Amino acid sequence: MSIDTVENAANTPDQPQPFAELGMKEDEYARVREILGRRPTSSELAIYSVMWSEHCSYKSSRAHLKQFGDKAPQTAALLVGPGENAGVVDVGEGWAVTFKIESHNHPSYVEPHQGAATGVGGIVRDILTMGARPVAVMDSLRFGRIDAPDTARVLPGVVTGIGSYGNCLGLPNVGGEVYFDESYAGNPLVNALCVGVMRTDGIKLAKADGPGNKVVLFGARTGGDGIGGASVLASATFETEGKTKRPSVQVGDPFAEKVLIECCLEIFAADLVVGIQDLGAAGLSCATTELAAAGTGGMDVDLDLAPLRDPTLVPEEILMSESQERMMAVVTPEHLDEFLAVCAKWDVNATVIGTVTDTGRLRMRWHGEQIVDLPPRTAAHEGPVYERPIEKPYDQDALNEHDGHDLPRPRNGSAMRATLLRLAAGPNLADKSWITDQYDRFVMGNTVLAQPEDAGVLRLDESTCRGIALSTDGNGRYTRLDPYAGAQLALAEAYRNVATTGARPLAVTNCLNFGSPEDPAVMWQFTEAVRGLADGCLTLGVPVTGGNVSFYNQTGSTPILPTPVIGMLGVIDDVAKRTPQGFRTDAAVVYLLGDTRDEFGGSEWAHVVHGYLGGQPPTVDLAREQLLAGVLIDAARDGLLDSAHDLAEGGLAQALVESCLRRDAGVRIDLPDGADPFVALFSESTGRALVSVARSEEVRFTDLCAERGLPVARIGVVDLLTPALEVHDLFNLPLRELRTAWAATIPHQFG
Amino acid sequence: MRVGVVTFPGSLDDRDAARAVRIAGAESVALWHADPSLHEVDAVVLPGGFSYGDYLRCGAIARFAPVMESVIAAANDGLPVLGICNGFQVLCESHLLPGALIRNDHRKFVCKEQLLRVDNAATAWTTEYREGQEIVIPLKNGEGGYVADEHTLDELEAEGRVVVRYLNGNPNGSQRDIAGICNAAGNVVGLMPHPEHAVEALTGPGTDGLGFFLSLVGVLA
Amino acid sequence: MARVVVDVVLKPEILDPQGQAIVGALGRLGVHGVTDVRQGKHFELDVDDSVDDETLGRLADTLLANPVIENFTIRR
Amino acid sequence: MARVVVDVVLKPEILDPQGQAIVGALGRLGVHGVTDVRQGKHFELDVDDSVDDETLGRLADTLLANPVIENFTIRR
Ligand SMILES: Nc1ncnc2c1ncn2[C@@H]1O[C@H](COP(=O)(O)OP(=O)(O)O)[C@@H](O)[C@H]1O
Ligand SMILES: [Mg+2]
Repeated sequence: MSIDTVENAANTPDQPQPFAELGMKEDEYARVREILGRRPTSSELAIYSVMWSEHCSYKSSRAHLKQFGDKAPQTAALLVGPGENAGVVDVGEGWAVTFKIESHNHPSYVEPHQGAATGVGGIVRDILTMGARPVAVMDSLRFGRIDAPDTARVLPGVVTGIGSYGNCLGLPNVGGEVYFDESYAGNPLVNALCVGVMRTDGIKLAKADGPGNKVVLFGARTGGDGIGGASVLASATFETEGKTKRPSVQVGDPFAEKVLIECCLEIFAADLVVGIQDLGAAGLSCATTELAAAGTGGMDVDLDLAPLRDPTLVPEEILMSESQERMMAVVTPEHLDEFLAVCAKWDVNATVIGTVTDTGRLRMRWHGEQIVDLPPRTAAHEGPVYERPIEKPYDQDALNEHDGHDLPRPRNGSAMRATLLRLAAGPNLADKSWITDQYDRFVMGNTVLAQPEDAGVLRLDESTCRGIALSTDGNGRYTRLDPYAGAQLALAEAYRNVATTGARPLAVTNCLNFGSPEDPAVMWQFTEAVRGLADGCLTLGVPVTGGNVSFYNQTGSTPILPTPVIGMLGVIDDVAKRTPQGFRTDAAVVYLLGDTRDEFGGSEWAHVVHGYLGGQPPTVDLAREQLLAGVLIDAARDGLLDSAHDLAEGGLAQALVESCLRRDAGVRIDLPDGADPFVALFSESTGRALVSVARSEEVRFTDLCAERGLPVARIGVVDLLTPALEVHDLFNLPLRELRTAWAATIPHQFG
Repeated sequence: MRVGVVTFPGSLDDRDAARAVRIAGAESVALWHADPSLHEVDAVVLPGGFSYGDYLRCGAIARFAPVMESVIAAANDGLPVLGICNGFQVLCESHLLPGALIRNDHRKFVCKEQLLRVDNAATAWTTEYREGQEIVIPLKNGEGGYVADEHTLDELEAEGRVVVRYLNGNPNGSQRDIAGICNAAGNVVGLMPHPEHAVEALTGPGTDGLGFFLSLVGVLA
Repeated sequence: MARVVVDVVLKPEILDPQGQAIVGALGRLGVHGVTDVRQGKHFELDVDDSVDDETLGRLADTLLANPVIENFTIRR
Repeated sequence: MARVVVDVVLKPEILDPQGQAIVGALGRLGVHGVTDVRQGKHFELDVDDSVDDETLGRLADTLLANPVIENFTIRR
């Protein structure tokens, strides 16, 4: 087999190269030739093609994502912003928290179990790479119709994949989302979030500093799996000597990752690395170019030394392989023995494969020949940037105009009772415990709140009870109606969810799931959503710390509903003061906070009852969100709240359902005088929450609201002795009947 | 009083078990799978998790760890040993307890707050409870179905060696609703549910699990 | 060097939920005539010729199978 | 009525964490001479004589094995 060396490349400038098959455009290929002053070797072409893929280079999104930095609110809490593996936030008392959400959509469609499992594995390594101990995961999921045959294939596999990987790592799963919509049928969304904790002085960065330092590849051996996974179009890889095409799915080994985590944490504790990077998308290509680009600038690598699972792999394949559970560290020669000893203790394979240099070049050898010699920045940071054409979708105005005001509404108590039951039993609002009971939420012993609470709450420090709260939210229907507002609505909901538990929102991560960036209408959705999110974050004072963009989520030419998913991190000084979701004290007074308007565009009611999408999403009022959050946080701190639950899809009706069913507590509701009962129950106006307050705290609580100018309406009383949801003059619904409807939907489909 | 908590590669609830030991008032001592020494502990907890990934069979590979040889010998000499979840599986694979744990009958991992009844309040790990006491502690496993041949099951029942039983529905297909058993001497107990996740009101369903650790402390005192 | 195959199956008296689930799925798939399915494990070992039958038997009996619940067969 | 055996193994290029874990354990157990282990699934089916090879093949391909990552063999 012939090796394409640097020398050979210089001598054979006209040899045709399969750049197009690797997903590279002609002008991109020309730029590589210009950078190198010759044609690339096939290994160099492999590196550039994966590093310049949409997935790794953000070429369609980069110009827009800049806004997150340009409009970032000033906050002392941000220790590391976008650009590293994950952002880091100061949460006080010397603790730093790092968190990020990432997609694994396409692999999860091809092989649901492994796709979702390796999605969890990848994001956990990103968090670990920052120097943190991963402490929890969350998963935000979207599937096609619940009764579609393919959903029966995809959903259970995704759930076992997330469950088995996260459970085996010993990471509690503390929240997420599950939605069903036809648009996701050929494109399920699997977004995984991981959060990690470290001391503020323990942050690690991905850079190869210090000439003479050793480059160590450790963890699993490199195999032929996942080749081409990174580059959207790179499905046709090197067909060397009639070899069958390499599989594009990766298989995860959570046990290997678990020992890798413990091994890395021991290495960090002993301060044995100069820089560290995980191997995810684009594998070795990405790790070597990024580490070198961020450090002294050069690196020499002997690829023959990379431990292989499959000895037939050629250098191009080794460079592109996305085998899981691998890491790369830069270690000083003095610390090398100690580093290798920790790896040996954990039975983790570790091999020195290179050295840091100050040449400004990434050089690789194979069988004694030079096969790569390139300036690493050009691959890692100077990829192409596209200003893609942007055009409002042709049907956007019509969609907004047809607001569904004439959709028939239920008029009497029994019709409203039936509507409430139908929504609660609908796939999007139904009980998700068939899914979440497959996830360990107890492990580590620091989970204070987990699903189905509004946000997951974790204790960080056993001595002070300082903790964090996390929520993920996104609503594709709202975003389809108005992507600018839709992104802000997702942001507002995540913010509200965190505040509902009593935590102060601090920072944001996001996963932007969209169709093809080559479609100007999708690009319009994308840019509007990014603008909305950046503006919203500025107003709310919560910076974007990182995230991920997933394009090409479409079936044929039909894109998914545009789905920005927002992850919000909050901090709470004392987790013992967190507010849970469910009613729990007899005779506690129930209040509705905020204003209710007639807002049904994109609502769950229009979707479930009429299969309708049109009009405008609910009004965004970020100032109101801040006001509401302030009251929820301060009231929690002062111990005024027995329960709090934010209002979202399904409105007040669904908030009541969930607050009652959490602990089987009944409630008697009297809707405000003069309110249209249908609007009061089912509108999805934002900036609202449902709370219950012990009689003894009533005055203090209403005084607090009055002082802040937050509208508050007393709408009922908790009744522990009568297990029913009663709405005065309209209906009475025994909780047993309600639970049966709400809990049956998902098990009925998936057994 | 020193209680060892073993860490195998893939152990997950070792920190939780150590915390429970501390909350009960004893000192927790970390034991490492590759180190045969028990470091003069007065009791051992084999925690939950996925030792060695549970890849072959749960607990099958851990059973051959150097530390287990010492644990097996000491247990046979009367050292109190509590195996939780994966630890229970290791105890069965080690033949310190009879039977085996197989895939849940519904074939899914299950994580829930589980109602249990303490049927034997005389073991080294259960004296704090009353016989017949009902408690709630978390259950989380994929392979928690207890099986043994009829003869063994009858023997366990006859000798009062069923320590805890599932109430309110069998969550995994365990024969005779068995959630935990002990050896004939009562010093070795295996449990599928996780008492170490129910030792603080803040992070568990309550504190019903603390009794297992307090019992040990009482017995050793 | 030889390839040795060890198959491990649950003892007949032990419930096999996975096998039962497959039987159920077959019915829904419209496949008839499969009356029972049992699922076990299949191991393929690359073994030096120096490894004798007794060692292999011990390996299967102590590690690959749990004799409390499983039976095994070895094919060399 | 016949007993049909279907063995399902991961494709050679796919990572087999289970097999790797066993190889690791063997070393610690002091068993030498086993250089590689791959773990797969073993199914024993009780099948009416009316079920033809094609049906069996379809069954293995759709239900017993995941053709994205696994290969299978059928022995009748
Ligand atoms: N939607 C986004 N918002 C903010 N930052 C983003 C977004 N998408 C990507 N980024 C940032 O761009 C950088 C590169 O992302 P990525 O290639 O996904 O990192 P990795 O490969 O380490 O997971 C990261 O710092 C990431 O946080
Ligand atoms: Mg990364």
